[in-house]
Amino acid sequence: MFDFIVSKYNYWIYITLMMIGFYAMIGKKNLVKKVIGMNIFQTAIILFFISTASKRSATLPIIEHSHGHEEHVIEAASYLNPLPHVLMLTAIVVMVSTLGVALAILIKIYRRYNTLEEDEILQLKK
Amino acid sequence: MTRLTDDIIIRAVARIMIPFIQIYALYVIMHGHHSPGGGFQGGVILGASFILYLITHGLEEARARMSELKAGIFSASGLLIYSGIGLLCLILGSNFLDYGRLSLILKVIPAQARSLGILGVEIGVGITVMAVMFSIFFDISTGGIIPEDEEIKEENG
Amino acid sequence: MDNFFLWLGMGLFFLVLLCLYRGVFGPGVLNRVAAISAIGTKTLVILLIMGYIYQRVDMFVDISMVYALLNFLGTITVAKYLEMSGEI
Amino acid sequence: MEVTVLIQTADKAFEILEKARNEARELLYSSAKIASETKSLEAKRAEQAFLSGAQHTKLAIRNYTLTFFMLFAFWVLLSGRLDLFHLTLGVLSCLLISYLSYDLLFANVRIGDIRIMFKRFFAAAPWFLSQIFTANLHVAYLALSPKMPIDPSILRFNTKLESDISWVALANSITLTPGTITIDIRDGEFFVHAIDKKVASDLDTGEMEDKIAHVFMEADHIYIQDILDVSRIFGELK
Amino acid sequence: MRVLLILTVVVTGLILIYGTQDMPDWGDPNSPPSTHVSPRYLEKTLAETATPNAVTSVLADYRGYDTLGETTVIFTAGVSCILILRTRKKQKKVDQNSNPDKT
Amino acid sequence: MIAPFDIVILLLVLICAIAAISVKDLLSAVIILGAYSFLMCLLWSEMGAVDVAFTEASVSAGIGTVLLIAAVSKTKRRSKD
Amino acid sequence: MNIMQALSIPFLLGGFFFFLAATVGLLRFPDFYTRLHATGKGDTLAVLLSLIGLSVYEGFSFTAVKILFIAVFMFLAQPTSTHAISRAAMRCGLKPWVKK
Repeated sequence: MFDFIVSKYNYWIYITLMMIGFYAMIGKKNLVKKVIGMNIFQTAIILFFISTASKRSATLPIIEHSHGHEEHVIEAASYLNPLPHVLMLTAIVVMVSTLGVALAILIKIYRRYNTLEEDEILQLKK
Repeated sequence: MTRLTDDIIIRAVARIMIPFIQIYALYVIMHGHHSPGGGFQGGVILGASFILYLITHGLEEARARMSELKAGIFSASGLLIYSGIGLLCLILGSNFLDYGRLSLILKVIPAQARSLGILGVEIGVGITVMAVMFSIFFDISTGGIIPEDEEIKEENG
Repeated sequence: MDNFFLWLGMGLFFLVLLCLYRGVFGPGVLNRVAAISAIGTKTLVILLIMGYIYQRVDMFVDISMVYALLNFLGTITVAKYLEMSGEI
Repeated sequence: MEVTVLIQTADKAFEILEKARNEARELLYSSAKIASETKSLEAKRAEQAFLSGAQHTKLAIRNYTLTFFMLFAFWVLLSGRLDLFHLTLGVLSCLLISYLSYDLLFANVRIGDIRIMFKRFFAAAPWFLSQIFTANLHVAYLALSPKMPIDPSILRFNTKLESDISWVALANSITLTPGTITIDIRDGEFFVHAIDKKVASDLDTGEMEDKIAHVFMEADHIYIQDILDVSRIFGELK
Repeated sequence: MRVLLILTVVVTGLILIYGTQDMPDWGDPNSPPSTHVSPRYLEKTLAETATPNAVTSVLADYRGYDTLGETTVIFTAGVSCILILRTRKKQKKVDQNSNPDKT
Repeated sequence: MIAPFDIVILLLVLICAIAAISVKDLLSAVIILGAYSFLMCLLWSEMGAVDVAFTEASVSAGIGTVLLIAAVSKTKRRSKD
Repeated sequence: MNIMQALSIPFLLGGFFFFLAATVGLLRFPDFYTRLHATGKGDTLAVLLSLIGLSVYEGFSFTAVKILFIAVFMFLAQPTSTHAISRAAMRCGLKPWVKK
């Protein structure tokens, strides 16, 4: 049982984090709060991906002692998995640009309806 | 947010820091091979240096250094550099973005040619990311309404 | 020595928790900003300590440098916003 | 032992040289003042415009090269790789950055003084470090003592410093020294928040201001500015 | 309403936690993500691309087409920000008087 | 991976996330989100993903917080919930 | 453990002590300006001592010099951000706490 908790607890915390973001997205009325919730949701998913890359007693995915002798054999098990890092690295920058677009749309909404609360906007729209 | 204020201390410190931030950003772009870093990170830091200038020195001076028009041109040209390198590989007779063929014109072994191709691609990515980050911040902080020069002067004075 | 770094890191995390009290409950925006700036400096040191635990500190020093160079941008922006709007 | 004696003698020689130079400057100043008064006003103005333009270009070139070398030193330190390829990349990126922002780093500093400035700065650094250390002990004592003996107040004073770099130095060192932080600057007037009435009186002695004026050569400022103008006119007359 | 929201969130979370039972253990060296393609990248990166940083070589060389797409996404985000917010200079006077977004 | 650091940082991150969505003042929420990004960067560098941590550091310190503050300055600051 | 590593331990512990003092000050002091006294001074010296300790542990290399440069930038940035935020508080009209 203890082994089960130790090997799985961080997945549970990621899911809790994701659910916090999910609650902010569907439960909060303010649009900026929704954007913040989306940010938390995205980071939770990125966190989940990165955690699949980790190996016990492995070092960073940057090959050591590279200068000079390129012949020595590289043990893949002693380096972390680089593939999730690559996918998530681009995802973070894309996250920021989507944040920018979301904020731009938000400013446009504020100019038109003069409020950022969802229920007020829905009333004004009728 | 983009108005000029009388904060002499903050402006002077920003003036001292900005060249170091920029050279650090270029270091990050160029040394992505041996240490963490690369086009995305360096581009963001380079954009942040221009944002720091915009916040501390006001809209008018910042537009003389980096205007929204320049940002648009840069963001397109970085993407063009990226796909241009890919196209060069295609012209030299291999697949798109297969930098091994660049050894024909660079006169090095294919592994080194791949390394140089990665460097070129990183530079393109860095330029695009820098310009886009600056452009997004410019639009959001001004609300998209760019005042004429006289109006900025009125606002400041 | 590894254990020493581990305990030092844990102590710094405890201090981050204490600062986070001021960041979460602290009355007003200004106290929060002061707390976040303090957390930023602690982050910088913890990153280097992690580098020593991994024994690859030349990789971690770059991230630390980013925080040293860019951490005051957020504070300046908040200060400017407060100055423009005029309300705390 | 011998080294300290050597340094003392060198310092003394430097002082004597400086004194002689000051006297020569005053002599030049008086002579050139007489000469410049005889000139007609318009000719002088035209000449000044021409010369200031030339001086501006010269200053820009100096700024450019100095920024370039400073950034290149920083690059070498960051990079740590001394092969030809990386050094070439460094030269290219330093050229780019010094083209982009050559007017930022040394905007209000007279280039010729930098060597003396560095020397004086390193001479004054231990004093500042000791001040910072006592400041931290003070804060630690205040924070950890159960009674917390604080009595805050805001005081303000005028400064005689002129350039913005020395203002930065003064404000930052006020923030780092015991019991005081700079909270505002309006029209050359510093507003300082002191945590204790006792430390507030320490600031009134003006020791720190004098030190900073010495480091950033504010005291020599007026003479040097005049000497620059005068030597130009003097060369023209000759 | 609020009860419904919290119920939705909790049920979704429980389903996801049930799903983690089949996930590999945290830090397992033999987990599926690190056994198929990434060992090849790690072993060949120095010989094929002369780049010690495996992340950079995968980012820009092995999966360069992917990164081109990501860069295009960022560029599109910048362009769409301009299209959403920026107004032309000539129309500015009119914009301030009447509401610009009604049309 | 450094296991003792992992659980501590995850707890701190949870505190930050809950605080960020429950504060009524939007500027405060943005600032707490900045602390959240700091802790995220620590978490990723603890897991060994140095490049991702680098990206998060530069993005959060340079762009993210500043963008959100600019947006708040263009719209309203107080929120109802 | 060689002599350099042993030498770095007092520096690191001193840095930790000043961090602790700054944090306790941040929690205990009565108002915003006095809290800035704690963070503005305490963190600067604590970072300096910690970074000196870490670079002594590293020995003589480029990395050690880089670590010291981080301290230089912190010395520029930390008092400036303190000044910026206190200036904003002053302009917004936040009254300082006075002893009764």
